[in-house]
Amino acid sequence: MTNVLEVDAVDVAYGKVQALTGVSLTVGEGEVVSLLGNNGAGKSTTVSTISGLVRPQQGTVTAFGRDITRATPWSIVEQGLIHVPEGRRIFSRLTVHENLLLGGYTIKDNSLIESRVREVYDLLPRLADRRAQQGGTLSGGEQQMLAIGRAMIAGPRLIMLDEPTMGLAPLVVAQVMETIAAINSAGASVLLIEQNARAALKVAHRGYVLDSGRVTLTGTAAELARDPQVVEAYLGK
Amino acid sequence: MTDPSLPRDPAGTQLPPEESSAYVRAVETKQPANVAPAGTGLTPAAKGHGPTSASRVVSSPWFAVAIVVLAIALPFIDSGAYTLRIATDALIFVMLAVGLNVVVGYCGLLDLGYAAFFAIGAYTAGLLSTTFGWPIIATIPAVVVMAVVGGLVIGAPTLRLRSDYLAIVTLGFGEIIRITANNLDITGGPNGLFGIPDFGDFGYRSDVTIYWFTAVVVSLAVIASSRLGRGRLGRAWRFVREDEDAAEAMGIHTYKVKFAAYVTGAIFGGLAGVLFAVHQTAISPPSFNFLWSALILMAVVLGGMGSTPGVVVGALVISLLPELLRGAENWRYLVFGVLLIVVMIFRPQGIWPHTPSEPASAARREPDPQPEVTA
Amino acid sequence: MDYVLQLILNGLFVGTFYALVALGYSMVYGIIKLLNFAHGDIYMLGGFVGFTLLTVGSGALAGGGGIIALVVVMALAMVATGLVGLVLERVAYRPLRSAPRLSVLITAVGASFALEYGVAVGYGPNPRAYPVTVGGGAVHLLGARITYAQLVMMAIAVILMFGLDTLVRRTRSGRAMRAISQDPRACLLMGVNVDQVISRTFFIGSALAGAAGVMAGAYYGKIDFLMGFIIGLKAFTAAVIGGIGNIRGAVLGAIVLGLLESFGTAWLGSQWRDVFAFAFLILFLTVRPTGLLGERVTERV
Amino acid sequence: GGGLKEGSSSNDSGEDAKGDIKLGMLTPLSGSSAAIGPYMKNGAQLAVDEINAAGGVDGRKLALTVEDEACDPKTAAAGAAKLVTAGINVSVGGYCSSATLPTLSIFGKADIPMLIPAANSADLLKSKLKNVFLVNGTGIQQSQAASDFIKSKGSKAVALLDDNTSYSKDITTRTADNLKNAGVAVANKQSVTAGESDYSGAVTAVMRAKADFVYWTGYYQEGGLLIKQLRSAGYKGDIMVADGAVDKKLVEIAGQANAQGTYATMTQTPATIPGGDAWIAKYKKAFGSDPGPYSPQAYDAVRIAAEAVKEAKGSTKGEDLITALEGIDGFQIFSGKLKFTPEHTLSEGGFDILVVKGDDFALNS
Amino acid sequence: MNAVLECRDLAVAFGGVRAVDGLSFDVHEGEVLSVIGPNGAGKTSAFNCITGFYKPTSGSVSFRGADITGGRPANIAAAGIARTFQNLRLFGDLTVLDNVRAGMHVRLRQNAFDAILRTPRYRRSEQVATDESHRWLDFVGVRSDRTTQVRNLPYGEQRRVEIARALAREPQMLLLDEPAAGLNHGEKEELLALLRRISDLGTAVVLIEHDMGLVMEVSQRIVVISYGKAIAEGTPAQIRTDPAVIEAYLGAEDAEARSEAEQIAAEQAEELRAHENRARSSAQEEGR
Ligand SMILES: Nc1ncnc2c1ncn2[C@@H]1O[C@H](COP(=O)(O)OP(=O)(O)OP(=O)(O)O)[C@@H](O)[C@H]1O
Ligand SMILES: Nc1ncnc2c1ncn2[C@@H]1O[C@H](COP(=O)(O)OP(=O)(O)OP(=O)(O)O)[C@@H](O)[C@H]1O
Ligand SMILES: [Mg+2]
Ligand SMILES: [Mg+2]
Repeated sequence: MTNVLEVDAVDVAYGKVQALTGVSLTVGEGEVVSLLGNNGAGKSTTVSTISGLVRPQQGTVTAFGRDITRATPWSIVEQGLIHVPEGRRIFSRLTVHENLLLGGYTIKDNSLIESRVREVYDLLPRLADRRAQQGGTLSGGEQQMLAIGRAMIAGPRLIMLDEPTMGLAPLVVAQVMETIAAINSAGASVLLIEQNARAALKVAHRGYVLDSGRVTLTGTAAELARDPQVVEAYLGK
Repeated sequence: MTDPSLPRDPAGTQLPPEESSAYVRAVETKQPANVAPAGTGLTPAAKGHGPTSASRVVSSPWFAVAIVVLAIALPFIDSGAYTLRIATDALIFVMLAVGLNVVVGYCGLLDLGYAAFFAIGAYTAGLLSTTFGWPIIATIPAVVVMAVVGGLVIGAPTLRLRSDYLAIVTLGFGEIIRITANNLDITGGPNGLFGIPDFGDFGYRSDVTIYWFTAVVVSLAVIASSRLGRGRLGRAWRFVREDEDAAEAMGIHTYKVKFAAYVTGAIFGGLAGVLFAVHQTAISPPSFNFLWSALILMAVVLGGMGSTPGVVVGALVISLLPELLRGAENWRYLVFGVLLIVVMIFRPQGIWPHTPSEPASAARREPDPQPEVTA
Repeated sequence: MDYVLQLILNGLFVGTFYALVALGYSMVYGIIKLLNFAHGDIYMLGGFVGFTLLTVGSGALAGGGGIIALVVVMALAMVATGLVGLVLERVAYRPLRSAPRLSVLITAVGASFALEYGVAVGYGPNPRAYPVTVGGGAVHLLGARITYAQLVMMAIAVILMFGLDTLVRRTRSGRAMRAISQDPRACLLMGVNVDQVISRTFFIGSALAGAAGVMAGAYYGKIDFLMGFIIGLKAFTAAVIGGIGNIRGAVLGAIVLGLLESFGTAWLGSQWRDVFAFAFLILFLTVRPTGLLGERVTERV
Repeated sequence: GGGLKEGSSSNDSGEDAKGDIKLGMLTPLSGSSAAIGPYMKNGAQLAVDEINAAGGVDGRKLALTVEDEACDPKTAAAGAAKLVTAGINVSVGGYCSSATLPTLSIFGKADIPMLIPAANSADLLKSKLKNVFLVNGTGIQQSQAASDFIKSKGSKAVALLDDNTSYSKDITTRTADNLKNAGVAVANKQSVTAGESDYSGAVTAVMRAKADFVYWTGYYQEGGLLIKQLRSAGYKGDIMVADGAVDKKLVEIAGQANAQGTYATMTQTPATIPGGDAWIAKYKKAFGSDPGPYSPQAYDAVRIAAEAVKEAKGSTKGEDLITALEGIDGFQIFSGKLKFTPEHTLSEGGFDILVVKGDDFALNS
Repeated sequence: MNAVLECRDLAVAFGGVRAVDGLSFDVHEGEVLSVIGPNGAGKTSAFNCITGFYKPTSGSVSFRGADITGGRPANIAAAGIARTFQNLRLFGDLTVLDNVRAGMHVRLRQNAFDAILRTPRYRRSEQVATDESHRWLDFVGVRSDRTTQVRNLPYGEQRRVEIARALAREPQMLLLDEPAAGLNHGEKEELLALLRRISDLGTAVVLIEHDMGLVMEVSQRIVVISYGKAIAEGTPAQIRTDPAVIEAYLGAEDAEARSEAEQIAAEQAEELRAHENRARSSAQEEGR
């Protein structure tokens, strides 16, 4: 299996705050990889570093065989590496439909965008109901669906989701997890950050545990689910 | 690795890691939906707050004493007519800037017509003293009343507006006041009022007396505005600036609080107007045009919004710089403009920005291991 | 009746000029929430660039029709002012993206001073008479009078408005512009080159102002280094009346302001005109706090 | 600087009785009226150079210091204080009336006589300060000349337009009063905003009032536009402008065709008096450009100052100079023979009527 | 039991969307009441109606017997209702302490002149504000530096600060909108303990939450909202087995989704039982 993403010994600091120290991880082609960790462990920072929003002091990031450590965020998106950020970041005064269209900003072919938008509406019918409503007026859960849907328009080869189930009703959590599985089986690799470790390890093939900016544990989902530390901290016996 | 052209934060610590787009930095800390005009700063996680914060120094009684002593001593150092004149002008400008700072810096209301209150103060004092023969001191209560009335009239219907709409409304108000003064006979039309008396004969040269009086009043105003920024009301202003909804949820009547800021600013502006009228002896509408409002606002922003020492410095710069460039004729404003850009690029938060901090007394005294709270 | 019609026509025409400047103002505001006080001075600069080109090129153009010369010059002036806008954004605004919003206001005012007095130093403080002016015949409409030049200019403004409106509402770029105004960081994650889109917006806005500057020179026949100041304020006002950040609103607001001024002059006299317009504006905003076409969103809590 | 006590002015003119005679001038060098400053400055400098070349006054040279007033009261007051501190003996500046007003008390307290070459609002005299002299014709005289001419033209409906500055509004207000007394109807009187380009509102109002005579009392920038817009709206009647608008640029801006036949009220200038051409040539040689508005008045102010020092037997004390100025009688200046009225205005402020011929103004015969 | 808050037939609509549509429920004195329901059911909107951020189009809200329908948020807050927001709404630029002082605003006795003149009253009142802020921060368990800007704190700590700020108001009723979102398992446990402590103060707590484990554990009663209406109300035990709730909240249309949902519900129920056991045993320990 080839790796679509390789993060190698990355250090990131915000001013004096050292957020990441020597973080390395890989995502293989077609894999779902989960990233676990406490609040402030550096999960979001890791993903932001990959997507080019944050520059590392040390280390390299390679995607699809190319070094993207210094690449601009938009060129990274163009390569099919999509980051669904924490907190949804919906464009609150664009309509649901426009939000989706913007997800396809890097795609020049309008008919392709349209067909993907249709697919998203099929998958998430609640969005179709609200297509003309402004993004900012959606409920928290609806916004989360929109954020995921928006990322799907770009046709991601690797999608990185930062806490996609935050604030979702149990049913929808299950739905989102299914959606992730669906995206994955359609061929995209997934890097998933989740507080809901139980749900995450259910869809993931492998996982990493971050603690205070360092990778402290890694293994297959099954291994992690059995690890006493993980059980204690993230699964709750 | 760090780009030297990147703005640095005032504490001298580094910014977050270099990012590929200037905008990334900008956005991190901004909430697009609720654009407070005061905005927010750099990603401030890296900001260090030492216990010796500037605003604490300035609010200490010793600092105040030092200011007053220094101010009063000036005529003994240089009593030239020119020195005293520009010093008095600068002090009046300081008063305007700290007044506007309450509105813009503390409360986050963008006011582009602040000169209106300056005009109201100057004209009220001028009119009562020339046409009706009141002693200048006696006009002060009337000025305060008029400034408050002005604040009420314009503030009442408009303080609910969001920032840029408020900006244009205040701009309009400023223009209305100026044009009205220009068109009415009682205000002397375009020539305005002249022959405004000074504070009286104290045996000193009148410009020295005026200077001293101004120095004392302005020092008091600076201290008052700085202290106002710290108490219950001052905090409420900052809450409103940061997040109106959250402030409301805390039981803060945001409309009243904004009003308080606006009216406080109006009173400061009005009193500055009295000083100006006395100092100039003649007042006319061009002194209260939009450019003035813009310059006062610039003093506040250049110095550092919400920071009293910063605003004082900003006012001194904005007031004295064009005067120092006087010889440059048409180059004067060209140089001034370029300098403004340069200063802001190097100090985007202002020359002496406000750093949120707590007085030493606020540090926790003894940690309660077992909290006991009575509701 | 003819009198009222004349007032309306006057208002419409003045509004057209405000609109041309307000369009760029509103666009720039719309994307980075910047009150670009230097925008009026870009308009002024357009006037001077056109003046220089017409003066320098007068020999070459002498034979040709004034109108064609004017169109060529206008296009060149648009490019020139567009570039100045780009540079301005790069030098004075971009370094302050992360600063408080009002900090940029300072550099905008600084840029405004620099442009005004840069021109004053370069061209001298005296006003200049434009080498080519448009005159031409007039149409009489129910007793009111409007010149062809005025009609042409109004048509240009309307076309530009529709063009820009379509650009902003319907195109990929336009969507990106609106999205940037709400959340630039999220735009990066959509693959939007944010800086480039902002630069493009400045270019377009400044080029429009430049075109308006040349038109003003050619129509009124006089330019001076402070000519951008008042119209800058008026454009700002117009943009706000219309609902700031909104393209159609900018034009509508400009026309409303033009009409207000026209009728204010007629009813109260020139000296009370601005008082009338501003008083109306204040009252209007108190009943409609987001302008004519401004979006009224219930902010979610 | 001097002492802090009252009376200890920093201008102890007695001290340097042997040094240069210092003249100070406030004039706009920046801001919206920046175009005027150089004209005034050069006019004054020309006189200074001439007098110095001829040996100065009693062997003492004249020295001119110019400060920017920016047509802004605060800047003007600071400039005045700076001149006072520099120890000037006579002030020969003052352009905008509203900016000149706050300087009166500053020069007054320092005991410095003011020969004001441009600002001419009657308000300058209201405080009856004895150090204030107006070297320019006043609004009273100009409006008199204007209303006489309008009446002589047999006008039925007059429109008076000003730019809402004190200078300009003063003239329209007085002219309106005069016309009323003379039984001529004022059909329209309004103030427009300077600095704009479109005056169609004002033009429409003039047309609606069916005026047959328009008198503009502002400056040439707006004057040119107004004439152009009046003509293109089909206005056929007479147009007249006041002295602030007398400049070749007015014709240029309005377009020659539109401007032909436009009248102007103007004090005597080099252009209108016999032999004035030589002066204009001299000016041109010195500064490489034509003299402009208030160049002659500034030139005269300096000459009057020198004359006063001579009359005061070399004293540069304020009161001596004032006495000397009040005593001058028959000294030739551009506007005629100098003799100050008890109010300190020109007694012979003869206003001529000019008319646009070709690309410039010429005396109306 | 007395009702502190009574909502009757509340409704609010935006354009065509009826966010809240005839919602009625009571909150009893001192209880912990959870409000659950699908995303977009109108839970947050209901909070907004109660706290004055939305004006209900019809219906009424009364608090301790007084009608507060359509009142201004500030007045409602002053009457004794405090809330947190679904997306954190802290004053990010201000210090942690200042944020908590905001909650005390209505209780501080000082005016502008006291501040200018630094009167003894001002000093006293500021000292009280500081001391109490510390106490509330201790109460919710904020361990970070309290003199830095609140935005520097980790997310979990910020959540706590927001609760401290609301508590500093000393409200009779506290509305919490998804306080557990984004917290991990360990942190949820701490939140649970905090909620118990708040309840012990005698404050009525209304909780919007999607985390069933937490909800079942902490609530005395639960109200289920769907499409803007209350569709069920009862004790956790009643709600857990209510078919209408399973239908609306846990889903029923799709067999697969249903089984998944049931699985999650079952897991959570199991979790709950474990919690109950633990709670019981710890209670017994304390009892001894
Ligand atoms: N913009 C920033 N400026 C300064 N420090 C930051 C910034 N963003 C994050 N940090 C710090 O970096 C560390 C890692 O943060 P990060 O957001 O990556 O954590 P996380 O694992 O995603 O946490 P959470 O579960 O809360 O989302 C934390 O200590 C945080 O306080
Ligand atoms: N200001 C508004 N404008 C338009 N629609 C709104 C507004 N506020 C809420 N809505 C709509 O009302 C419905 C209820 O929203 P609300 O936020 O109350 O849901 P919720 O129950 O809190 O959901 P979640 O659990 O996802 O937070 C949603 O469909 C939402 O789109
Ligand atoms: Mg995170
Ligand atoms: Mg909600």
